[in-house]
Amino acid sequence: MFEPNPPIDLSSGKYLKLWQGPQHPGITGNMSLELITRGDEVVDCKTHVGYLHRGFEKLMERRTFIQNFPVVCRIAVPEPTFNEYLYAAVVEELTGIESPPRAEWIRTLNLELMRLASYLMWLGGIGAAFGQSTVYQWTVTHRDYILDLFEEMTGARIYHMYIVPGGVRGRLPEGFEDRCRDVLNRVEKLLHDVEKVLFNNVVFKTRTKGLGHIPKEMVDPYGITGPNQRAAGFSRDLRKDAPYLVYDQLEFDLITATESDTYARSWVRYLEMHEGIRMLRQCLDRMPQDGPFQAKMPNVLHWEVPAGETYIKAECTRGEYGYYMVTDGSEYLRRVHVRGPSYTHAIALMEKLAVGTNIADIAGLMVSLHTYPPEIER
Amino acid sequence: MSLKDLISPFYVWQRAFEKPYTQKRPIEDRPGAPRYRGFHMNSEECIGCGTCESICQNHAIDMVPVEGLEQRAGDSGLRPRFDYGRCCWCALCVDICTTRSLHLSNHYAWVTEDPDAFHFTAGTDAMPWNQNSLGYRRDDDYHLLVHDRVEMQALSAEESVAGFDEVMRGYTEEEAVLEADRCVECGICVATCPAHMAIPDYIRTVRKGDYEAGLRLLYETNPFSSTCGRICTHRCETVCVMGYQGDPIAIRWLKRAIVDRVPQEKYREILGDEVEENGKTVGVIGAGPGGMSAAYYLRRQGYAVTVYEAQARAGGMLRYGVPSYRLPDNQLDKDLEYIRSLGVEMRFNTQVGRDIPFTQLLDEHDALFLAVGLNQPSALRIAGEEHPRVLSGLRVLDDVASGKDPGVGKRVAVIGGGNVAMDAARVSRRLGAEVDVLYRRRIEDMPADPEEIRESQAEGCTLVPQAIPVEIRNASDSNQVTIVWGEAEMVADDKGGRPRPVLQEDRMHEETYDCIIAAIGQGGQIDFIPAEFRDRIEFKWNKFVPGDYQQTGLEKLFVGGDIANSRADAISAIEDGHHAARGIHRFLSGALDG
Amino acid sequence: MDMQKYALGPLPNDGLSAEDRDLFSDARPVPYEPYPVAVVEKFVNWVRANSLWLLAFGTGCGAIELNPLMTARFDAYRMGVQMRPTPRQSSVFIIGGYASVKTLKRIIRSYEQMQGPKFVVCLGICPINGGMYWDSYNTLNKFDEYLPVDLYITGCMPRPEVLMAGVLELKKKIKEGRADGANRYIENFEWYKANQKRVIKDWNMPDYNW
Amino acid sequence: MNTVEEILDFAIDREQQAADFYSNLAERVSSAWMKDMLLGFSKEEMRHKGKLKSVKLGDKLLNADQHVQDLKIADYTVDVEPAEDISLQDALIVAMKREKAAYRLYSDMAANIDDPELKSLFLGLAQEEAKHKLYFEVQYDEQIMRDN
Repeated sequence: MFEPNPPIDLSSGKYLKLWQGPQHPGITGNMSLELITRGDEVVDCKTHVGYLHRGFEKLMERRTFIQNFPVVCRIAVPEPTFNEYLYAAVVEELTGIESPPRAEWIRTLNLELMRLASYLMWLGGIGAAFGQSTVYQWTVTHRDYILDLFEEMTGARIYHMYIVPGGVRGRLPEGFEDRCRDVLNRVEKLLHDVEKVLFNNVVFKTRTKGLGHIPKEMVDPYGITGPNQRAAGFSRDLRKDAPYLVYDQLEFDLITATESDTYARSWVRYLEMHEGIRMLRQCLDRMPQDGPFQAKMPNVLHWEVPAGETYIKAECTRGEYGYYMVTDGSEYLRRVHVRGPSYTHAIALMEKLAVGTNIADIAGLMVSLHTYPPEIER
Repeated sequence: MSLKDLISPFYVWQRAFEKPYTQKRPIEDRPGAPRYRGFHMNSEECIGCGTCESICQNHAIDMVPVEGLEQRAGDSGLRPRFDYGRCCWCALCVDICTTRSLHLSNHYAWVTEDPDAFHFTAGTDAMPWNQNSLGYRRDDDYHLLVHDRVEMQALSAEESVAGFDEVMRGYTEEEAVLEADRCVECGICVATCPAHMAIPDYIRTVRKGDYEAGLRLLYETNPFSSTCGRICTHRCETVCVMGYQGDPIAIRWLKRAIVDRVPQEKYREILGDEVEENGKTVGVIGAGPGGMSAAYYLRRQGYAVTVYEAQARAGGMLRYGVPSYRLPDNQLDKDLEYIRSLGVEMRFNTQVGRDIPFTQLLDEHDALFLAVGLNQPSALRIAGEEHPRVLSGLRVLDDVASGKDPGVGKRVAVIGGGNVAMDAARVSRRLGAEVDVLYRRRIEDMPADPEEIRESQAEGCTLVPQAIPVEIRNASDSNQVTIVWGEAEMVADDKGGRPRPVLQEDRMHEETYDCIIAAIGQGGQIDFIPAEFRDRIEFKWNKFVPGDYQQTGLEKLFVGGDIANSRADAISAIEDGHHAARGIHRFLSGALDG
Repeated sequence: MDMQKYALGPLPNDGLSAEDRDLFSDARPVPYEPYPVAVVEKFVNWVRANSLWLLAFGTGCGAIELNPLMTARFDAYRMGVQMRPTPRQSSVFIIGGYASVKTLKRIIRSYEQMQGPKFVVCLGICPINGGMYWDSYNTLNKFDEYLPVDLYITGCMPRPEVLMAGVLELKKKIKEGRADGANRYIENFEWYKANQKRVIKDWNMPDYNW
Repeated sequence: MNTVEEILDFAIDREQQAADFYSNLAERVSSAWMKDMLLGFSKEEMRHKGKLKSVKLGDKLLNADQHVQDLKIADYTVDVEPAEDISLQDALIVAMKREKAAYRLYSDMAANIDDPELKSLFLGLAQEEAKHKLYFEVQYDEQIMRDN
């Protein structure tokens, strides 16, 4: 399991080297896989990243603490909110600022909506990767309904820049709760349809069951977290194990599976979407309607954060997402490191899982790991 | 594989009968949400402070000068220019906008083939979205700046009226840092400060706790920092951008915070005392803030400076006009001592014209700086003013400053609404008198500083606005005096001046006091300038009209201070002195035409 | 047209090793010449404008809004737009936001493989003037120094609606015969190549990817 | 004085006298800046004279019933002597009082005359003088009573 894949003699003429990506419709985001194939079987895989590298961690060292908050959300394009939350949490931890309870509820709502939107997009992706493009059409549209909610709440569809260190940037708009419930109902109805069309689909089942099996003992050494890990039978979730925000006040179940293949991972995510909707409904019902949504802040223009270091993690859609930050007491941070789950899932794990699969299943396998290349490279 | 798995996917057809998702006309039918962060708009309230520019992490905002803007105090004349090849619509600029003029529309479509076209100046360029009424605004309860001032510890009204102890106690180090932290460093104040002090820079030194650097910055433009840290008229604070949504930064108190933390003994070490003599001499007439400021900057440049002062001590109006509960003597001395320690020669009790002729000074020195100030109180010029119980405000303050009892009695009427009137009233309160302040106009027209007015009221002075004195009479008790005053109606001035009070002769009042203190204004006295020079010097009313660098038509003579400017405050005099020092240096080194 | 200018001889293909050089064409690209009859050219342009095939290459974060654009809700298909998996079949290259140096190499390769008429549309602020990553060491600030751009759509992210507006604008431009980016590329070939090679240090591909 | 001509000549003469008064005083004063100022007053009177001259040639005089604000400062200030060491404050008082006297003179003349044309002429002149008084009163308000 930990040995490198056996060396392959390309000059023997039995093998063909294939580049999948970065310009390839079956690849998630902008990365590439270097496949060695024998017939249509993949015998070796190398992952290549770096196409999306922007040097965020360096850019952040040049920006003040408030200026960093619009920057971080762009680290993971389809799922910016977790970055916003984690950055805010890290800064709050280092400065000792506490965001007020109302902000905590709004943040939770925001994160869970983001998770749902992100899962919807992923659900479309897994559908499309196995030829079920109708599901893709449906889910992307329903994700758009959630983006409408975000637009209303935060002022933007993709990069919300809403969770600011100290709280959130504004109260929820008038009538938001009703519109949000309406969207949740629609999504829930869609999910039931998707279950029938995708998860009960003989094609999907046949192709995904057994594909990309992650052995249980591989999980910890490879740093596999999130639904990928839960599909392998571990019941671990930071929302339960190290609750942050208001997760300790919400009722939800941990979803696990044991098969640890593409189908199991998909099914875990599918059930987690239902749990997400459940949590969102609780948020809407129980959220405080008044009180401050921002802590008392210093003048942010020259905000000096005391020297210190900290690591804060949260359970994002794909697993553990963490921010490690070192400050030296100046207006600029000394070092930040963003730990995204895509890094471990898409690079080392993918290289292992791809071996022995069919070329046609590579796209589906990748999607089943749910990785975002912009987050790998930052 | 079960049969269910084969059939179930056909469920997809059910959705074929539902309403399609497709937006018919997306561009027209889907405007941005009410809070959408679209393109920028800027309203007229913008004063070009540039805070948006400093917070923009993408350098998408440039402050550019805009033609045809209405000239306003505290307006830099710059407006933000946006580069939509940089902007990321985070709207931090909106959140930080000090005047709340900047906001976003919900317009979001801009497509063009020219990459250099995505520039515009918000608010002044005609953009298609300028009329949009929706879009992102900062929420009322969300702040990136601190709007409330850190209040300074002060004596209560009862405590302060009991003696001449300084009322304002100064910031603690923590308070000073908190207050300094509020500054957005826009620099609007620098343009408004008569001395153009490096305000944001010295505030930063307070924040960093580097008081020595702060002191050096202060002395670059103002050698009366301890004084100005207490009694400056702080025009800077009236334009401070933080004042648009909250309290302006306490710039004056922060200046004081620096000097309070540097002991007198360290001044020479921090600021240096090296002077390279250049062999030229300059005479300064008047040891007030203007004269001493000129003396300081001239001495720094190596001139041998002699200051001629009619009084026995230096400080001018700061010593004889400002009571010690606002400016303790030792604080004024702190400033003056350092200037004198550089080797400035002082000639006290030397009144030019009486003790030494003006022409002699003109001959002895390479240049002269004249800042004699306004020390002649204006007379009331109403019937009966020669009554012995009618005192002048300046005299009362002078007496108190020199330790004499002005003998105001138990019940005092102060006439006037300027700082001298307020000082006279508050001094009288401290001497145990009941005080009425009669003022011809409304309280909001009073030229005194607002806090002076507020504090005098707190200390129990009764302000009687719109009261015009018309006559002074003998009272039945010869130690008392009676004043007749009439109520005033305010009429607007057609020519745009301040509203004028008009006496209502049918509404007269009569009141008896132990004394009346007149503090209606003061004039200057320059009769010592011989008639032969008159034609070369320009005057308007009773003031000098100096040319560039405070120079008069008599080339060697430079003038400044209250007698040469219309603002009549210490900071303006200080700047006149500094400016004249630069002028004299240029003149004597041949760079300034005569 | 002055063909002299393009008769500069074969491309040097300096970046390739001697044995690889034989494997690649060294022919120079030639600009497109419109039909001599104006009406015909106009008609052809109309046809081109109504069948825009996008290259499915998510070069940057802008790709995130292409999903809604191409699916049911915004449904750009009704405007004659569709995604194609390979450059050989595509006519519109969408630069989805920032382009990093490593991606630029693939962008050039894909762009040159596209068959004319071809157009480049830039999404978002980053290709205009650096945008969010103006001070990053790994992204390009002004994209038009590397490839000719026919249209810019500002925003971060530009909404699908603006992308549709952009498509309409591009169609207009094509119909008017003004979308001449491809010709600009060939006419200023040396300049573009010099710029590209300035940032791509390991140039190991032919000078023009036929 | 029975004709418009005569009355205007009288008024012109009075302005000339006033101008002379100020310029004479300017010669005598010792204060450096008073000289300039008094010459300024004199010039002001000469301007008034010029205005009356143009009235003689057909220009319109100030309308008799136009309201000129009376600040009543001249009414309650004491009389002062135009001495050599006159101060700015006193010079302004002298000027206010002179204009007030002129205003009184024309008003009284208007009251004692029946011819409506001449009456309105006198009233118009009175208004002119009231305007001059207002000018000095405003200056007194601004320069002397800054703080009051």
